[in-house]
Amino acid sequence: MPGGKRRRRAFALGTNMVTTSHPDASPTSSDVDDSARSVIRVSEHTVEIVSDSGEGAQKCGQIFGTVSAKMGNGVWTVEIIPAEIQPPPRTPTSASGNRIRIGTGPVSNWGDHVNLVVAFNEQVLLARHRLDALADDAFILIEDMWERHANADIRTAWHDAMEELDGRSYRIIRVPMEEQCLSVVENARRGKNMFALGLLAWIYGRDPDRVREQIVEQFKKKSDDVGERNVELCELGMRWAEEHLDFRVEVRPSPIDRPLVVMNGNQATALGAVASGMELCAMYPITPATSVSHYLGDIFETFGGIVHQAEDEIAAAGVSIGASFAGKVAFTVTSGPGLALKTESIGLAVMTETPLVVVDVQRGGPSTGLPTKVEQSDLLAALFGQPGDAPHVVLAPATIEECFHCMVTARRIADAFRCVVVVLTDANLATGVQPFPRPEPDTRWHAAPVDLSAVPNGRRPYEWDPQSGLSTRAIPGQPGGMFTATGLAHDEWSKVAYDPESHQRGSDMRSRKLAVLHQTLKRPTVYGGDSGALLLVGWGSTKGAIEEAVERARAEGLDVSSLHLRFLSPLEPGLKDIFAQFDRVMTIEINYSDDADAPFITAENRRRGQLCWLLRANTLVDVDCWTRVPGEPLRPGRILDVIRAKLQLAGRT
Amino acid sequence: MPGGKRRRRAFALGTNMVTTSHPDASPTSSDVDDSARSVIRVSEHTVEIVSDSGEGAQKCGQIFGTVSAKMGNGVWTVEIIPAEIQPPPRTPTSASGNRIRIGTGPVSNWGDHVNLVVAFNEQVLLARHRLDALADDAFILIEDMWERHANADIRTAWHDAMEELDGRSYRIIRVPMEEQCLSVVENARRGKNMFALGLLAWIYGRDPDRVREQIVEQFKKKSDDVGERNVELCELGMRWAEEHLDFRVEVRPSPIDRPLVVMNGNQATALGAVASGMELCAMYPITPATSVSHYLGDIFETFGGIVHQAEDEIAAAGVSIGASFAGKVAFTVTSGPGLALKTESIGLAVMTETPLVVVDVQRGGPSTGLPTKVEQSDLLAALFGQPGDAPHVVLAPATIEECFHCMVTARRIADAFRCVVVVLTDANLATGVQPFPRPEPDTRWHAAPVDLSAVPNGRRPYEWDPQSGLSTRAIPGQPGGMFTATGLAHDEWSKVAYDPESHQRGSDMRSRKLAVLHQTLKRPTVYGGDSGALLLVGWGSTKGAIEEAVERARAEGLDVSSLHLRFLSPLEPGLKDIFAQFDRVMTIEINYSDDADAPFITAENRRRGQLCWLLRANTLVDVDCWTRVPGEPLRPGRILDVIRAKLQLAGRT
Amino acid sequence: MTDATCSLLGCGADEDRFYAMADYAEGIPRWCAGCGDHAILSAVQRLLESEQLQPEQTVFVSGIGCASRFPHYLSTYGFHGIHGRALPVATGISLRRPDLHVFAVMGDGDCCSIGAGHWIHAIRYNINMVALLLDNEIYGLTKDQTSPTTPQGYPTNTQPRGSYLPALNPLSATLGVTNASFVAQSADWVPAHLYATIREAYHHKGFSFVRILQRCPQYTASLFEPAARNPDLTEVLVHDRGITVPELDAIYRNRRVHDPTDLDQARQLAESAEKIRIGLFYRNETLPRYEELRRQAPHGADERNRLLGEELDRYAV
Amino acid sequence: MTDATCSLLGCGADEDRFYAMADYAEGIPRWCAGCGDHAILSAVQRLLESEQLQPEQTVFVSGIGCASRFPHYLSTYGFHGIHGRALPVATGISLRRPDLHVFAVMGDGDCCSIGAGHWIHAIRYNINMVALLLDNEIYGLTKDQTSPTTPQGYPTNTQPRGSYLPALNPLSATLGVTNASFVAQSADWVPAHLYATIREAYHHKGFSFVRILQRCPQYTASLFEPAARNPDLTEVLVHDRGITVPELDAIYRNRRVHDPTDLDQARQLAESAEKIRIGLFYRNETLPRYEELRRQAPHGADERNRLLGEELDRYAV
Ligand SMILES: Cc1ncc(C[n+]2csc(CCOP(=O)(O)OP(=O)(O)O)c2C)c(N)n1
Ligand SMILES: Cc1ncc(C[n+]2csc(CCOP(=O)(O)OP(=O)(O)O)c2C)c(N)n1
Ligand code: SF4
Ligand code: SF4
Ligand SMILES: [Mg+2]
Ligand SMILES: [Mg+2]
Repeated sequence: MPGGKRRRRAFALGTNMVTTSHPDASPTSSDVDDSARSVIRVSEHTVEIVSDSGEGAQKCGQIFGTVSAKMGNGVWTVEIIPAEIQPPPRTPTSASGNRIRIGTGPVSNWGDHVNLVVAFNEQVLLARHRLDALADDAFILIEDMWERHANADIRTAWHDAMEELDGRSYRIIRVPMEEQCLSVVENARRGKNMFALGLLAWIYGRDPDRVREQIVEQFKKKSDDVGERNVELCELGMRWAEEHLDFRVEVRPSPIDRPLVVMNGNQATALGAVASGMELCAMYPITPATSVSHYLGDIFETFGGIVHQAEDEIAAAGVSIGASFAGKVAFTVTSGPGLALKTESIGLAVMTETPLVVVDVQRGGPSTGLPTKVEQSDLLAALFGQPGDAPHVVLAPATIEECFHCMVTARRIADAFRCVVVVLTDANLATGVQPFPRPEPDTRWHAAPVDLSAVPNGRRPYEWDPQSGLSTRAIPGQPGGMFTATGLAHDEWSKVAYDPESHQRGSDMRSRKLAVLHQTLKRPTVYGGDSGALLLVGWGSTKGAIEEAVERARAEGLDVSSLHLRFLSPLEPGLKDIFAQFDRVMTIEINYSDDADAPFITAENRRRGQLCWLLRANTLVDVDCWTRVPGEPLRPGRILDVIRAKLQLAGRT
Repeated sequence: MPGGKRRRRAFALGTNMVTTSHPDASPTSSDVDDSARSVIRVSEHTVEIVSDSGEGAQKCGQIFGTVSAKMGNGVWTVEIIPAEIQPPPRTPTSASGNRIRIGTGPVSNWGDHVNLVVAFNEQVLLARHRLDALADDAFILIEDMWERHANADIRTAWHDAMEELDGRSYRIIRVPMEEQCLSVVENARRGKNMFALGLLAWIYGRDPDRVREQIVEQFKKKSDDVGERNVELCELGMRWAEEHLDFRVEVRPSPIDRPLVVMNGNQATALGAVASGMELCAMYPITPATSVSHYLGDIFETFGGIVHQAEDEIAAAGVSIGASFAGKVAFTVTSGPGLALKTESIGLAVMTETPLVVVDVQRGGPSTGLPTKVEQSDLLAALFGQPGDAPHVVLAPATIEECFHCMVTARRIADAFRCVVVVLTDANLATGVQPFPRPEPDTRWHAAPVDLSAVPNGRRPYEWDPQSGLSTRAIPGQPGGMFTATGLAHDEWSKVAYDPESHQRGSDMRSRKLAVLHQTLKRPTVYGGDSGALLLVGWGSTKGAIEEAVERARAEGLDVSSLHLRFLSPLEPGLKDIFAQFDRVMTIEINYSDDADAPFITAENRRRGQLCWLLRANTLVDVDCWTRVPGEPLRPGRILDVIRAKLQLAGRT
Repeated sequence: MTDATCSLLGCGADEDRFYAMADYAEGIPRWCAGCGDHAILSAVQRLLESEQLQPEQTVFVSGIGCASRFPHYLSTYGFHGIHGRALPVATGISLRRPDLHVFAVMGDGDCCSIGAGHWIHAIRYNINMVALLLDNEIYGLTKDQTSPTTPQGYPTNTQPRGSYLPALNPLSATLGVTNASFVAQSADWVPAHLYATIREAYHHKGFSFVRILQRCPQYTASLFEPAARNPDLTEVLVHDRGITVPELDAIYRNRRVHDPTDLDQARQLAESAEKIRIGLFYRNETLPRYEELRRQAPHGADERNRLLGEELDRYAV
Repeated sequence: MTDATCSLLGCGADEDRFYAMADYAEGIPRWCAGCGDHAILSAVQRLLESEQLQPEQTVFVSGIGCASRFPHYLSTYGFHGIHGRALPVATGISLRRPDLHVFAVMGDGDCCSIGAGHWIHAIRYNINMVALLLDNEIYGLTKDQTSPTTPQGYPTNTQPRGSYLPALNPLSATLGVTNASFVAQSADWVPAHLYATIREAYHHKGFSFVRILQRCPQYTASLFEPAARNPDLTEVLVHDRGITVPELDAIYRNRRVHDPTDLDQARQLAESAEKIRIGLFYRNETLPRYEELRRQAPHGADERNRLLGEELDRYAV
């Protein structure tokens, strides 16, 4: 969206804010009269709240995000998670919290830079500063107790930090959070987050009742007075802001014209599984997938389903295969290292044509890699990981809403095609929070109840339709359907058969199903124009960032469009034709590729992005790629730079 | 070689042989005088000996093959293995034995059809007939006791079989093996194989002393008289042949100009490992890889090495990684299902840059598939199986000789590039037997002895050369080198680091090494002409069959050449240029691809051969493929048909 | 579960049909002549017949190996999976279909080597199924490699100078796992005892682990032949609540009274002695069963959607 | 092995340097405040110091988990591998480098869940190494999921209505495995005993398995706090050939004499009782050690090539 520009305009209106260069000029404690108070009107704004891990900044961020969504703002929330189990406090590594980007229209990604940040100490603030998370003109509300701290080292640390920050034109406002909170609680560490929520609520004019409601909801599992105390702290924050801040930010909400829900991708995936009628989730804990099973662990039994925590990922796969074999399609959820361990089992499900859904919430790799961070580098493993020819379906939702619906799609395909469906989400979708239209559960989404009536006389266990390779499976309990499924080469009777014909036939039939599915897929639609100088192609969680970049680029008059793929196996139809309408095609991915101009790298030996490889092999179009592995979502602005560079290179702007 | 044609000529010389149509005319038991005896002179001939499993046909075939090699014939031996553990006797499923193709020149593959077969019963013969293994004019020497068997069912089975065979113009000769053998042993079942050896020895004029020698060598582990009795049986066979057969076959040997050795691919792989100086092989039994470890189990300790049979493939990978980390490069050997289980460990070795060699003796897949049969369908899994970006090297020997040498290459690359090397052989190489020049072991092939001297001051555990990504590893015991290897993202100090720069840097450095290796590779040479109408591209064990087909096609005046790849990652240089010299390029592979004209299959959704897919992505050339999964090696004649069809299609012949 | 109940009512099933032993047989077993697996197959078929288990209500799950070919020779449902993973697959089946009769058939490599982790945990889960360990103390299908139960010193293809380690004792290992509820041992060459043992296992509610000493004439002929020939080399554990096979008393004269509720004694008896011990080592019917703890009430689609609607409303904006 | 011998001679190594405890420390441990892992790390560092192990001759191997971060906080060599696979990696190291001091550090999920198969077999191999199970009875790093050792009924994120099964007893399981040679238990909150236990484990030639009860204030604070606060809830196994910590006698008054050579009694004592038992349950120095059985004589390159030549000649044409 053109927000990028408009935001800049908006800030032009901002009154001269004090910066560290004139500390004495900081807002006095006396009231600021409304007239002097500037209101910054913008179509979107990005907020961060960061603290040492354990100080509860995330709760504050979640509540702020939810309230904003409920008021009708577009919202995208991203967690800021420390990599370490327990990083030492007051160090950059301990930065923990949330980024919340709100807008008048829908918000589809975390954006470029933060416009306003609330920090509980200067070290976590530094962490964000060093990661270039903050806009040059960002507002910074920071706890200033450290400046006056008894410990001299801390005081020096504070001053060093302030100097480091001084390079930028941040607008720094000192807030005596500790001091304030102590008026309500003895241990301010437990209260600052709600005080901070108050600050934000006032600055962004969040409806106080909704805020209160949400706080109570958040702490309903705790005792009531916990809730009340937190409300009190929040109101304290509002009051302080009212008395001391001379600016507010207005991001006009839009009227909510239809029922929305707001949740993160793992919650959506879990609810999608419920909606699909699947009844068993076998898993082994692994970040960032585990929260799917935490949530299901809470609610699945209410729906007659169970979460089985297996002894390892291989067992989880085996249990879901067994459950599917004997009843409704089951699923297993994991991340990279777990997917690796399921490799052999996926091959077994393919060979026995046992329906199975495998959800891989991708994280940084290879190996244990970056467990909490986003990456899209399991694509080729998901597609080609299994020894032997193991044709199966691979889907990738692009939004949190799609996380919900693709579980239904996956279950249906697994049933209809008697096949394995791998669903690739990632850490960005998993923890990102976004409102989307409330799904209307439909019983047609459910697996049909298992039919245990007798199998028609003489029907073979793999009675492949010679054209489509499709067949109907018999389920234990069905009289006349008895057979022994086997991972060995077999004939239609599921009898072990090693002769050339049988193996060729079985291989044909298992592969044919993908071609049939392919025939049912719709040609994907291009975002932007149907032809032009440059087409970006993406998949998975990068959709929002790519499309925002395209929109901003087009606003700059750049002739760029984008295409986003959900089906990776089989690939969606018409790609070659679509590509043909563009002078250049390149994928944008969060995975590794060699930079074309790096030492020793040639066009011949360059290792390209994973989707890029796939598209080149499939279309023979010279698809280029821009990919990075920053362990964070892509920033639309960065993609915009890539577009500019690519088109300049092409001598077009 | 032009043998195809010449062979036909040869048979033209053959005297009218009796066929089942005039049983009465079968050779009398009276001596056949030499003048009446025809000698068939051919440049190559293919022999099969088949029996019920357990009747020892394989021993017979092995001895025949070895003796032929020692006499200077080109030889290729393939095992005929029943799929079942213990198939019922006298059934087609129990066919067990050897195919031995011998030639005046080198023999590089198992050929098309069998010219002469010795069968212990008519059922195993039928099995071969039904698999279209026998040439129309094949000589068939068959045990005829069944014709006169007490059991009526067996007699009927015999006659039905003879009728089924009657359709072809086989030259069937009845041999009273049982009857003959009983004159030497009580249990003829234990003796027929040596009697049959005698038949073959006489027909092909094998040097009797060498035959005797080889028999003794074969049974040297047993008691002496076992050896003697077997020699006796063999001589009995020779005598019977001399008295009853009115033809001999002469495949002139060539003088042996340099020392040769004759062995199968798994033996070559094992000896190659020894030659490379590796000292630990950790494995878990799996067909067809296990015999590598059986052989090493016998000899490795003599070389200071050990074979460790782990509790599973994951442990086998872990043990070899541990051994490599603490000393010389170690290796693990497996097949498809085991490779699947090593997926995660390979990612760990890549991430920690622990040198590791993984040998995958490919078999039919997916899943447990066809354990004893050849296939080339682990290529993509070997290349892309690991979640996350896990750059590593993939090699595929094309001959039994290369099985030996590529182990040395693999070990050297693993050491020099501090990386993982996957070696892809297959069941055809594993069990095929062929003579090749005796390697001259060279101490430079060995890993340098582990150097435990102190690490230069301040050298980092991953002191990546910024250009090449290469670094020197420290080994436990080296003072000053202490570090903790980790599968998590890390910096040069091997400290866990999740920041964008560190992860991007590490990913770059690990990937860069492949580009550097690529720069050291030679452009592959084309077999045939440097340009033309059609280029076949292959990899692995199909080299012999492809090149024979090309040779025969060129002899027919067809403008076809072939290219064979050993390096699959990184790919060998110059491919795009080479392909540009040909009108059409197609891969020939033993793995699955959709037939272009099958129902529902379109150019867009067609799933292609694995190398084909790789080459398309890499070169953007419209590489086609012809692939099959028959569970047996490709026949040069079949490839020849493909060439003809492809070129006709191209309207060129 | 709807389906479960439904099939328990046996919809479509032919309730009053009588099944003869032959009705449970399928194809020609492809094991070597004299392989103990043949006898074990017969004992199992005898059980199916005597209990009149409906073939469609019965599932045999296996891994990979000679032993694991078992399901192919039965007319029931079967799942011949991958090496070492029979128990997870069987667990998945039992979890969703407690109405089915589930048997897991494994070789010693399958269960005790590559499958060891699943084995330990299946014992813990104590899900109602019969787990048969067909222990020939060798890797048969892959042709003669050392297995965890191969006796120390016994030469194999991978350890030609004799297997290095003392054999793992599957009974002791099982008895060491918390929640173990049924542990027995029998031998393929004592069909009456084998049948009685499998029957006892079938009637036990929980994870019934039966180690069956199995002859492999192909690779380990020497290991069990003496015992198979001479009953005096075997000791039978007897108890009025144990496995009783009166007809054997005459032949197997070494008998030891053992109370299968005594875990400590069970562990002591499980330790290898000079005699092979067969019988019921341990049984405890009071232990928690995972599939029971996880049993779910049936839910109609509409009911579910209503509940799902409520859940979604918790996220309503 | 050449290298081994060479490094035994300590080529390049600084023999007479004295290492202080601080010399073994590396970085700032990133465990929660009050996490038992801190105390375990100190006990280990104390061992390294008291035994003056050369950092370059010492390797700590781990899997993935809070516990598995261990090697990062030591100045020795380390291998922080993948979840559940610490033991195979440690096995590979010990097999080729018996000269090194090898420690494997695992969490309860690492060792008893995903790593269970390797655990059982490592016990069998009885390779000379110290295996430390840091048992907080929960999955810590992944934030509060049930582990095999989580007490029945204890609520976690994956089993919020209480963990379903009785906890697996790692001591009983270990004692059930043939060739187990050293089994002990200690607790992070009894540093003197912990140190003495690890020292005993280090001096045992073979696979020394030590289960360390480890506090996880983050997720299982309630489980060990009572015992940590009140010594009367603990029973110390004592024996003149066991683990002796005289200074504890005053505080820990529940003491039971147990002969660590008595396997049956060890198994009985291992069974959970109302009191937590710490001490040496079992030790047997006479059992075969795999790395000893597989030890190889050094071979020069030329010697090898000569032998290889001979081998090749067997195939000569
Ligand atoms: C993942 C995997 N690893 C290895 C194999 C090869 N394999 C097949 S059966 C088997 C072991 C057979 O021994 P056991 O389990 O004792 O069964 P038995 O044949 O003796 O009855 C092995 C190692 C395989 N099929 N899959
Ligand atoms: C193959 C694989 N599966 C799962 C995970 C996720 N994971 C990391 S640590 C862990 C378990 C942690 O529990 P524990 O082993 O008891 O160690 P603790 O953190 O409690 O010390 C899991 C499941 C992983 N990293 N790799
Ligand atoms: S190899 Fe052994 S176990 Fe396998 S079928 Fe033959 S006798 Fe039975
Ligand atoms: S989560 Fe528990 S185990 Fe992990 S560091 Fe914190 S206290 Fe220790
Ligand atoms: Mg076995
Ligand atoms: Mg733990």
